[in-house]
Amino acid sequence: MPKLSLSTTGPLAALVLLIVLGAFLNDNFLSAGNITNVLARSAFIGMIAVGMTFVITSGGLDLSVGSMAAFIAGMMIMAMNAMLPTLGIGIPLVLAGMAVALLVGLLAGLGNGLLITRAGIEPFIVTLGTMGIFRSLVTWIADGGTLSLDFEARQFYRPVYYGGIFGIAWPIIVFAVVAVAGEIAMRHTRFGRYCEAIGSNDKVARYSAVKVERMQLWTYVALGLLVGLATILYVPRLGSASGSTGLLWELEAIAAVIIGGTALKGGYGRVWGTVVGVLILSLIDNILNLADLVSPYLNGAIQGVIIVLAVVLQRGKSSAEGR
Amino acid sequence: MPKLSLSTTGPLAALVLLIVLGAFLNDNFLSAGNITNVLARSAFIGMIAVGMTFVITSGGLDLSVGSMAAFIAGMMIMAMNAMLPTLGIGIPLVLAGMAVALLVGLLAGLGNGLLITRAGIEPFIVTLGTMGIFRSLVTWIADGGTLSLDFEARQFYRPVYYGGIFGIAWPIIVFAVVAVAGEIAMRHTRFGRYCEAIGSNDKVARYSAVKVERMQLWTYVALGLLVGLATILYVPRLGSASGSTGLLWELEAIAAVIIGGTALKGGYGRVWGTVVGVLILSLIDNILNLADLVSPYLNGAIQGVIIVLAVVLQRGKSSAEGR
Amino acid sequence: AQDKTFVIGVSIPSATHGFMGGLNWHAQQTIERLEATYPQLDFVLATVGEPGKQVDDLEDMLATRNIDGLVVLPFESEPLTGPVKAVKDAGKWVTVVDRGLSQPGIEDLYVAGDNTAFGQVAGEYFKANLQSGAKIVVLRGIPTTLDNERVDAFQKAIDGSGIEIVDMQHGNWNRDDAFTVMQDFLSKHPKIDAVWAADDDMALGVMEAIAQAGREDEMWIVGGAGMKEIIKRIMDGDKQIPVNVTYPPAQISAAIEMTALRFVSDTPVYGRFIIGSTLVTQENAERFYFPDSPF
Amino acid sequence: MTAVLELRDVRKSFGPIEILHGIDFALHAGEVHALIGENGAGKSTVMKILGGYLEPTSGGVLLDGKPAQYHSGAAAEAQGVVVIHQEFNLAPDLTVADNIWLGREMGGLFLDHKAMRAGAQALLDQLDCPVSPDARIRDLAVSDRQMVEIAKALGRKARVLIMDEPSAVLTHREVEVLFRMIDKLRAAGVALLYTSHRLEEISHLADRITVLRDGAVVRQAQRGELTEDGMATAMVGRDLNDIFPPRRADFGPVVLEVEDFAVPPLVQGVSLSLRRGEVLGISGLVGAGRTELAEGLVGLRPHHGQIRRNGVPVSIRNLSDAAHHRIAYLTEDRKERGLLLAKTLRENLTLSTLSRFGGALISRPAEEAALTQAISDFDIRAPSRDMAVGNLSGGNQQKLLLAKTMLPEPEIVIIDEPTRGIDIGTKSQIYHFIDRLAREGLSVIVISSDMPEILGLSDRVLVMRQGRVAGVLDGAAISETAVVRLVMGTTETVADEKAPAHA
Ligand SMILES: Nc1ncnc2c1ncn2[C@@H]1O[C@H](COP(=O)(O)OP(=O)(O)OP(=O)(O)O)[C@@H](O)[C@H]1O
Ligand SMILES: Nc1ncnc2c1ncn2[C@@H]1O[C@H](COP(=O)(O)OP(=O)(O)OP(=O)(O)O)[C@@H](O)[C@H]1O
Ligand SMILES: [Mg+2]
Ligand SMILES: [Mg+2]
Repeated sequence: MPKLSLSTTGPLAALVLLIVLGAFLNDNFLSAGNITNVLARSAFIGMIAVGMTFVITSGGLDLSVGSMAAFIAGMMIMAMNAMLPTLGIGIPLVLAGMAVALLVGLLAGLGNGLLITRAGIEPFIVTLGTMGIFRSLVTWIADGGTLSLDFEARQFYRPVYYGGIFGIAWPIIVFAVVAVAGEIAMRHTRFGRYCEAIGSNDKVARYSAVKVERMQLWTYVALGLLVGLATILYVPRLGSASGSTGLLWELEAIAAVIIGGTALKGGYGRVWGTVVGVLILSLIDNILNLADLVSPYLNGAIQGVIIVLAVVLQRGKSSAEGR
Repeated sequence: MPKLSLSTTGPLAALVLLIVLGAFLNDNFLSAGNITNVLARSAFIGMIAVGMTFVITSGGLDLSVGSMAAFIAGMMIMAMNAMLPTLGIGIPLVLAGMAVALLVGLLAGLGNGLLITRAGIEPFIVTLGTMGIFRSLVTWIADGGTLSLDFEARQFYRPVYYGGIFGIAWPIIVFAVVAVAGEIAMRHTRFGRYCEAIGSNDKVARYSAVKVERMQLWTYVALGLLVGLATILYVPRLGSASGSTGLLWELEAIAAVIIGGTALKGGYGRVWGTVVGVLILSLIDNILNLADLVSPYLNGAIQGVIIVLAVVLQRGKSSAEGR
Repeated sequence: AQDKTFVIGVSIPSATHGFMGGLNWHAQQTIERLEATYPQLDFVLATVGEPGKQVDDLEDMLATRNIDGLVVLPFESEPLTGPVKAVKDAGKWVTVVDRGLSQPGIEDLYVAGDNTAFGQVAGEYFKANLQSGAKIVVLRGIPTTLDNERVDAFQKAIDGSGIEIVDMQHGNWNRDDAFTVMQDFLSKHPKIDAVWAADDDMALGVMEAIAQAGREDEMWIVGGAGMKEIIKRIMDGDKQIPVNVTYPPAQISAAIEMTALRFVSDTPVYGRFIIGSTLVTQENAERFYFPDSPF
Repeated sequence: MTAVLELRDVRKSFGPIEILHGIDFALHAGEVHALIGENGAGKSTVMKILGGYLEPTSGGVLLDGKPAQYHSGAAAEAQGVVVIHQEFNLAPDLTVADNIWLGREMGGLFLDHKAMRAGAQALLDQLDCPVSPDARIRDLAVSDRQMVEIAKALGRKARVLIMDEPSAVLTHREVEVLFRMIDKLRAAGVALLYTSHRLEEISHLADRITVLRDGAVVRQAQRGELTEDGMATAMVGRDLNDIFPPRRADFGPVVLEVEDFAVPPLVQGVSLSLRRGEVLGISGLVGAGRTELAEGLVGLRPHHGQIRRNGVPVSIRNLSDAAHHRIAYLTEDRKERGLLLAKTLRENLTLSTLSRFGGALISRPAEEAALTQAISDFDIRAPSRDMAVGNLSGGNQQKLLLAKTMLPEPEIVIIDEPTRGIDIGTKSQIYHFIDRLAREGLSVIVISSDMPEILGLSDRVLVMRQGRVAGVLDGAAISETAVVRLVMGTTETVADEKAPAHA
């Protein structure tokens, strides 16, 4: 299967090329500090993109994840500020905040999923709608400004982003766990298998006793939970949420999924490819900041060119045939 | 076929409901002035969405249209300013500007189309890339600021947006012509038939001697030209272009197409539905301005709810079955 | 003069970053207050995310809301000049806020911050407090004309001081973006003496990145626009963030109030009001501290 | 002996149209029951109702004498009622093993890939099917997909196995394998329902036969009560005389010559010629490269070698070139390559010849007229003209595809599996149709895995083996033995080959 192996190595090759380019452009690129930075920052989009892989694989789409992250962050911060007098600063407060984030994420995902599977509306429309709704709500709750976590609480919570064990930051560890769990779920569990089957041909899946709607619902719920998890790691970083939190994360997450080799039409998902896609996107930003370009106005153009090139590299000639 | 007729009347019903709501909220809503305003401003997205209908129907997608509009506007303004000393202010200058806009649109569409059909890269990725590229280029050319058409030239050019014949503004006339032509092209020409065939099953189309790649290429070229045409009408309105011109137009255009009943997966396109979709989106904005809401922060939420509701109305129960 | 009601349209960009958030808040507060005080006044508030849509809003205000006066903060100057002129030509009162139109003489009243001074005041502080050969980095906002004005003025102010801008990137007036950019600046440059973050949201992101790298003692930061958290720190004498430059979001309140006065009284309010950018230091910080504002 | 699965006065309507009018019918353990009937008679509908995929509009389904408690195919499967569908029911992006176990994967929390692969391999081995469990369905030829479908059904441990035209896309070697499986299952006490348009298969297999005509049972019989002719008569409602037309005698000049033609990677060094008014049959095993040769000839696949049309060398790089040289091709894969299942009959019929219908704008009346013509020429039975093609019965889809291929009035037609899934009456119609075309001066290449068809229709037979021409038989030299010998690549006589496909 030479075809498979080309598309398998494709995104990896693009990643390696970027790393070589980065190392060539700047000596600090491969420093532990920079690597930690890049990986830790990738973690939010990364976890979301892993969830998005399942949604897309089963033939869905979710445009609301960025706004959902902002909304969850807002709710989490409000909840923690509200519980502070009762719980005091400490692990219970942080755990309570985390529980709120996961709960809100679950409910948001459930909302999307129910509208899509029960009411039978196109995922694009449902999540375009909820995207506007979540973002508006955050802006409204924050009164147009920023919701900030209480300073002391934040100091306590901060290590969840900045700390770690064995010198590895928490976001990186959590991201790695999510990625591995996602890969296993996709390859080695019924859930992943059913997602692929549904995306490939939902009628066949239904004929084969797969509970199509329930599985699709689960993909949105899982994605909501992962957005919640990402938010748990995001909030301690800056301790705030506003209407501009998570802006365009949806586009980045979807792009990562597709760069990674998952088909937008569904039927074929590759979680590790998504991880590579996320890293490619993060590295592009990092390299643009580290290198001295003609003009920062052109960042977007260079980003665009690299994204397309990364995928050209991956698809190679094979796709002339078309799927 | 009760199913067809439900989904046919759906978007229309939503439109009528919105109109009734608007008339109820404000006496001036049905005034000639307001109707002209709403229709004229729908024209830009409208023309683009008509082109997008063909792209989506044939199984493609174009995320770059908003940036492309900004880019075309920038190039057109630069070209007109540059030609001003030679041509002087007058019809030749305006015609030259229009030619530049159409040419740039054509080339931009051709670029997208060739990358998608020849290099065989997913439309999502290609146009995500070119979206960044076009927008960056505009920002770069404008040096982070705004590109402005010479004041005198602008005064001369202005009637192309604000003028009209028989009391109907030019943008409305052009939009109507594009919509009718699009509807005819979709329903009554080979091009439209081929787009639907390719979107339904590109293999069958290929085995039926349809030149699949060439047709797909044409959809992107046509879309590019329509973006150029929209820009021709847009520039006299604002007289300038910047990095924020046409922001999120792509999302609006795609939303209009899907609200109108075209399937995101391709295979079934409805141009008049798209027109209704565009009008629905414009009316939502207009009505939000008519009424005094709790908080402007919630505009996005209300928009989101109405979009979802419009589609619920359209799909009704029928879609529980799934396509 | 209770027999006629006046409608005043207010059109501003939506709350996409801290400063605009503050401005939105002040606008709504002022409108609420004025509507309570003057029953004969009616306000129409519209917020937008894109210049084209702002034109739509102005059209709607004219066509359906019968406004008598308009307070507008143009999203961008060039594209809004024509449409605002159309409002003026329809015989309405026009107040322009913050970003001037590209053609003089359209507006009745102009209330604005001073972008050039904003960059210049910061630049002068850098010049006065850094040695020749000092290295600084700059975080810019969203690419716009006003960002250009600020940065140009800043560069002009430090001209000839021997201070070197070793890097400049767009942080888009956004905490997260600023955090990321600053992380990378810190990886890239072993020595940075000071940061001009040009906006308090960005300053907060920058501070986190510096804290993470443990280089708090190496450099100080100047933000801008007077966010309450930052002003508080200056009051407390935080060495890392010694000063701030004002660019008050409350200018919208001044503009709305003056416009309202035009309709409820005979106060002559024509003219140009430029709210200068001043340097906030520990000494005068208290005057700029509004703990209730969301910004 | 009580029936395992039974229909009692079952009616079924789609919209206002009633398709089944009160069917009574029973399946017994250890018995093969054959359901036969013309295209559109309602066979697939009956099977779907038995399998839980459709609900009857009225009447009852009884399992073990009690009303069946299932309302979906999946629920029916859980009770041991398994259907092999006429349309493929496989997810194209998944592998063979994934598809075979879809919905009932092995393993606990994690999938047991090894066991599933081994299980799939065992099932495929039972069927003598050479495909790998790791192959993706979308890369498989139709016949292999059918074998996977059968393997999938076998893996479900059925008490009742319902097979809707399983042999339609199989060659006779595979059909034999299938029959061995059926014999085994019958011996094991499974109740089987089988349908096919190959009546010789029915008389070979069936213990009991039910004949359906226009949605009603017209005849039920025990083994041996009905001859093949009797079955055909019962199905069609009138006597069928000669299935095959008489052979043609005079041929015109050579219209197509192919020399040293290759379609990489499989097809190599093929030379053939075709005369005006001739029918050339191409036979071979599945995977012999017949489809690839045909697709190469019409420009659907990259190829090299000489093609001469009326003696003039031509280059055919795509289907439009082929159309320009008046060559048309009918694909063997009607679902994936032939028809747009979600579109109407009209749109499908005219898709490849749209430029003939009107100028800048498509002429709807002209299209409708063409459809009316096609419906009568090819006897297409559609409950409604505006329905989606996917809702037509399988045979009627095939007829529509044939009509679509003939619409451009080609001079040379290459038909890949012309009568797949077509009932005996219509089949005969199509044979006579092909004969008429040939007599009118067309040249036809028929690729078929149906031996009687090749023998009965061809003026010459070209046999392919592993991408090469194994031999060409002419006139009197055409015999089943000769063809089979070339197909198998054996030199000794295979006269005792008990091909079930014996006309
Ligand atoms: N979903 C549907 N909607 C409308 N008509 C349908 C639908 N499904 C089947 N039909 C019609 O019901 C009739 C019986 O179809 P069925 O598929 O049972 O025929 P069949 O006997 O299996 O024919 P074949 O031998 O061609 O497979 C046909 O006329 C078909 O067009
Ligand atoms: N030796 C081989 N090398 C590569 N591919 C092969 C080989 N044998 C068979 N195939 C593949 O198997 C499939 C079957 O080939 P093809 O369809 O041309 O055979 P056929 O003789 O037409 O059989 P069918 O009865 O299925 O129509 C093709 O997709 C072909 O690519
Ligand atoms: Mg059938
Ligand atoms: Mg074949």
